[in-house]
Amino acid sequence: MLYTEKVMDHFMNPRNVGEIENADGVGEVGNVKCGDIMRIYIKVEGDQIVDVKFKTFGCGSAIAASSVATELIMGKTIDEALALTNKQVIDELGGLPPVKVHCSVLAEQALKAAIYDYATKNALTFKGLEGYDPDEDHHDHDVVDIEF
Amino acid sequence: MLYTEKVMDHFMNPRNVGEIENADGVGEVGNVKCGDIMRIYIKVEGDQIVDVKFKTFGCGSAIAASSVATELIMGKTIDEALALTNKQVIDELGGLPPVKVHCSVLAEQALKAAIYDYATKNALTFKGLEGYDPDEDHHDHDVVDIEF
Amino acid sequence: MKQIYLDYSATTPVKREVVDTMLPYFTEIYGNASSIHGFGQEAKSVLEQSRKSIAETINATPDTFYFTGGGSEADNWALKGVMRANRKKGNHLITSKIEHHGILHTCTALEKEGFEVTYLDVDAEGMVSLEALEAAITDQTVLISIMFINNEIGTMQPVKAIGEIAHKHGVLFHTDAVQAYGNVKIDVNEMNIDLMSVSGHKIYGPKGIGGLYIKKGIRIQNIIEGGAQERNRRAGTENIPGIVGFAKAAVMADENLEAHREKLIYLRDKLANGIMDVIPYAKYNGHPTERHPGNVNICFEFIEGEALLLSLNAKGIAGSSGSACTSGSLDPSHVLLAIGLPHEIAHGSLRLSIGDFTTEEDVEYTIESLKEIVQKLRLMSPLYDK
Amino acid sequence: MKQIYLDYSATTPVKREVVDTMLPYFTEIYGNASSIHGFGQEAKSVLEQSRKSIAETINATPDTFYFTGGGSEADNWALKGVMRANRKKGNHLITSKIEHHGILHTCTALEKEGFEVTYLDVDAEGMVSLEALEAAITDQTVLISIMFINNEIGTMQPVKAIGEIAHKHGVLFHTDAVQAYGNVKIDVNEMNIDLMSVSGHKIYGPKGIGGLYIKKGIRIQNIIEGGAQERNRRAGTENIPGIVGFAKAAVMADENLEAHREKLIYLRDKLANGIMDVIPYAKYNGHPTERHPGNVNICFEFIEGEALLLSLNAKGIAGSSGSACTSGSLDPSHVLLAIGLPHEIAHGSLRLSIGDFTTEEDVEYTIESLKEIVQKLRLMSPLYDK
Ligand SMILES: Cc1ncc(COP(=O)(O)O)c(C=O)c1O
Ligand SMILES: Cc1ncc(COP(=O)(O)O)c(C=O)c1O
Ligand code: FES
Ligand code: FES
Repeated sequence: MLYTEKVMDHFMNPRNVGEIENADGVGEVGNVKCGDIMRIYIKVEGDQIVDVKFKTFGCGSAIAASSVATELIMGKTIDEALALTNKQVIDELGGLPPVKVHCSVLAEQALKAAIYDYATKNALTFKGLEGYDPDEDHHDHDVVDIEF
Repeated sequence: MLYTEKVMDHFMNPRNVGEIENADGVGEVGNVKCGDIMRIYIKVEGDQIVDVKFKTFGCGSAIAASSVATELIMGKTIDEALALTNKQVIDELGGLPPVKVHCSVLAEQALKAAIYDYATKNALTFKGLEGYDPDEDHHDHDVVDIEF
Repeated sequence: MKQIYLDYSATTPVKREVVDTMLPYFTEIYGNASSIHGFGQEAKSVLEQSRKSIAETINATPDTFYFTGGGSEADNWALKGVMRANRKKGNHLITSKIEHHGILHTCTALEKEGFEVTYLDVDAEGMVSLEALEAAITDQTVLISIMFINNEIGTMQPVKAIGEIAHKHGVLFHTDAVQAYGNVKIDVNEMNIDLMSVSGHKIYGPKGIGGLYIKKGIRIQNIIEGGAQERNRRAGTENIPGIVGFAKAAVMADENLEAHREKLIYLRDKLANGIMDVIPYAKYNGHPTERHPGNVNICFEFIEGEALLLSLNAKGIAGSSGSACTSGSLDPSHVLLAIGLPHEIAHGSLRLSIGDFTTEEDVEYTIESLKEIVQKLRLMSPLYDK
Repeated sequence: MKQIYLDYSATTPVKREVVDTMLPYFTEIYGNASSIHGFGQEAKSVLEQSRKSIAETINATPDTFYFTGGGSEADNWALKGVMRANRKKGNHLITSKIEHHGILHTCTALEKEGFEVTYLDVDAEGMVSLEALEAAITDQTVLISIMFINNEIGTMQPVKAIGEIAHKHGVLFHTDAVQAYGNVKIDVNEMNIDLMSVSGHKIYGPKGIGGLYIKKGIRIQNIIEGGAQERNRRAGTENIPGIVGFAKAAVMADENLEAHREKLIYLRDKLANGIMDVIPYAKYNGHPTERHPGNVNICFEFIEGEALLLSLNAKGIAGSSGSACTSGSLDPSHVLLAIGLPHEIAHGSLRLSIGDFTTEEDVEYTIESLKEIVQKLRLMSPLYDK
């Protein structure tokens, strides 16, 4: 198969799909022209992420990456969540084809964007957000070495 | 098959192979560089060809054409023999592949050369030899439209 | 789980009769068709018989049909061969924006060699404009290459009229008929076709074999040089089993053409109408009538094509998002963009292509499954707020 | 009548095990390897497994082996692809006078494109001189292409040493190994090979499939453009049954290489010695030891090759007069002329090539028949007066 069983499981039975009403932070990344948009909602209590949900317009691995990313940070502190890398998402999925690596990057970025939104609204600063610019285009299809 | 049954029969069981000692005429055409030499011997009594033999270094159809040509003129008058065309040889063989047409031309020319030899030795002239030049190169592989 | 194959435009299974015809040529009549001996001459004879059978299906003489290693090779050969051989005549080639990559990427290569290429627009239904075509012809134009039937949206071009325009201006006409051959009746003479590419594996024949029809008298360079095979025009030991299988498939397709078309059209319409009836925010692409008998191409708003395909596959249904050979690419289909769809809609495309083994139940099951899947994916989509 | 096939260098029968491996891919696992669905992914997985198997037999990594439609396409691709892509580096190519037409005619085409080609002489045994090769290298030289084993006379070149010279001068080295692969052990790394052509139908695999090894990092242009198959380098729907069959044949050949060689060498020597013992005025061509294990090439004086072949065929023996793909040509073999034979001798050549299904009785019967035939044809020949 194109994808690992883990990817297919998260794609077919995605965890944490949906929206959070009155979320504390919402982050959206991607580009409709490129065929991928990922939106992550977080609910924060204290420094803990007590709920997280996502909506994704994108390919199978984008949906699976969203699902895994939300699962990985559920219940974690903001600092822990900011430490999440796309590499972890890939590992958790049992690997992604090289051409799909950027889908995992989207997940990492959507989460960061949601936390940034929360931080901005609440005038908070986090070490993990240092140097983070929400308007930077993190979405470059060409960075991966396309191998197929 | 590449060749008709008739060709194969004359190739496998060629008629009139050999030499005639003290032949009245001998004609040789072809070119060892091209891989084909045909030599025809005739024995003449009056104006009749009473015996004819050939030796050929060449491909299957060259051998078959020699065989058929000698058979066609055996017992014929010189004038009849001079009327033999490569077309008749081909017809008698049930056809030849286009690339092999020149082998039948060789047979016609070898026979003419033998009669020319006979005519020269005996200071005779024949209508069918008018304009015949034994040194002309009748052997041009390129005239046939190679189709395969 | 039941497996439903709805990707006949990507490739077809080889029919049993075709495989059976091929088998003796692997192990018994295995000679090299260029050899003088019996093994070779038997191969040669079946080679020429196969050429004749195929030529007859397109109303051509056998000496105008050349075997290649597939449709892509035929496309490359037609364009590179004709343009390079006719440099003295001109350096301009006209094609369309919706051609298969076998044509488009060959055009790019030709541009690098210094040729000029005009890429014609198509309308919203995928049709080339005859007026635009005629207007694009210059005194440098050597060749027009317009595909017969598009592989993604199924639109069929007015080939005969295109050929007429080409000939009126002394220009050659090539058509990529890889999707058309076996699905519509083709008469190269009546349709003014000078060169035509076809491929075995789209008509229930083997992969790795195709052909190029080249009208007599056309100047064309070789792209594969070597031995004297194919009348000195395409080198390489002839793939006899492939050729025999291709010919068998071609003859079967030709003999059965009407029944095949009727069946496909019936199922296609049932599938397309079924989907459009039960799924909102969907767009049926291609021409309503002038189209491949088995092609259904639909865009579903708010969702992405790969996710759709994976979900279908999980239900045992094999579909495609467009052309098979660009999967792995992240860009939306050049064909869908050419018919004017915005990127985000083009990303949500699904091609279901019907073939000889498709059943009515397959179609019903697919409509039902698709409805569920689209619903589920839309609920996950940030773009969907109905 | 008994049929004895002694033309394994022209093509081989496909082994039963190979056909059996191919069969499911015609009718069951028939997907397009570029498709996302299960049918496609199964095909993709067996495609990559096949690539890996073949790559392993030549000690290469899978990502350096590309499938083509045969050996001729591989030869064309290697030479045209490398020369066109490296124009900035130079315009000079070195090859030999005894290459297969897949190389030689490609060289002619490249000369027309403006490239310069040096055709190296060979000695009486068909060997290229390493000194002459090195001397021919200029600062314009991009590529050396020297065949591994000659298809007519069987001579095997010192490939490793050739590669060494090439690399010493920063020149790329391609070898046409169509006759060598499966008959001698090849290690592309150890042998300094940068590109190598191989073909399925010479190693008991199917026709219409071959491959090109391209070392990593080599600049090469495509000759068949289109879809993204073969890592964007060779377009066209992958011929999965052909690829699977090729891989199976390659692995079988590799596993059995030593036994195969021993058997062939034994029978070859028996055949060659047997003929030379009983037929006078004959010349055994090629190198005495550095040669194809199954190749026997002999010229018989005073007679012509085609007549010989037809007579053999009438006795059920399938031989060849040299390369299969030039039959129909009236010129004597360029290889025999290159080793210095006069035309009339070169015309009388016979190639008998032994393979895995050849028996000792075949060899004995052939020697006997050949003796009779040569005698009969000589008695018909005006050149023979012994
Ligand atoms: C040395 C050599 N190179 C190339 C080829 C061409 O291979 P193919 O027939 O697979 O195109 C052959 C045989 O035909 C050959 O013997
Ligand atoms: C329209 C069209 N042209 C060309 C091709 C290429 O044919 P092949 O895969 O036989 O190279 C295809 C299919 O792959 C096609 O659909
Ligand atoms: S979301 Fe762009 S390919 Fe996965
Ligand atoms: S004698 Fe020249 S080919 Fe027949």
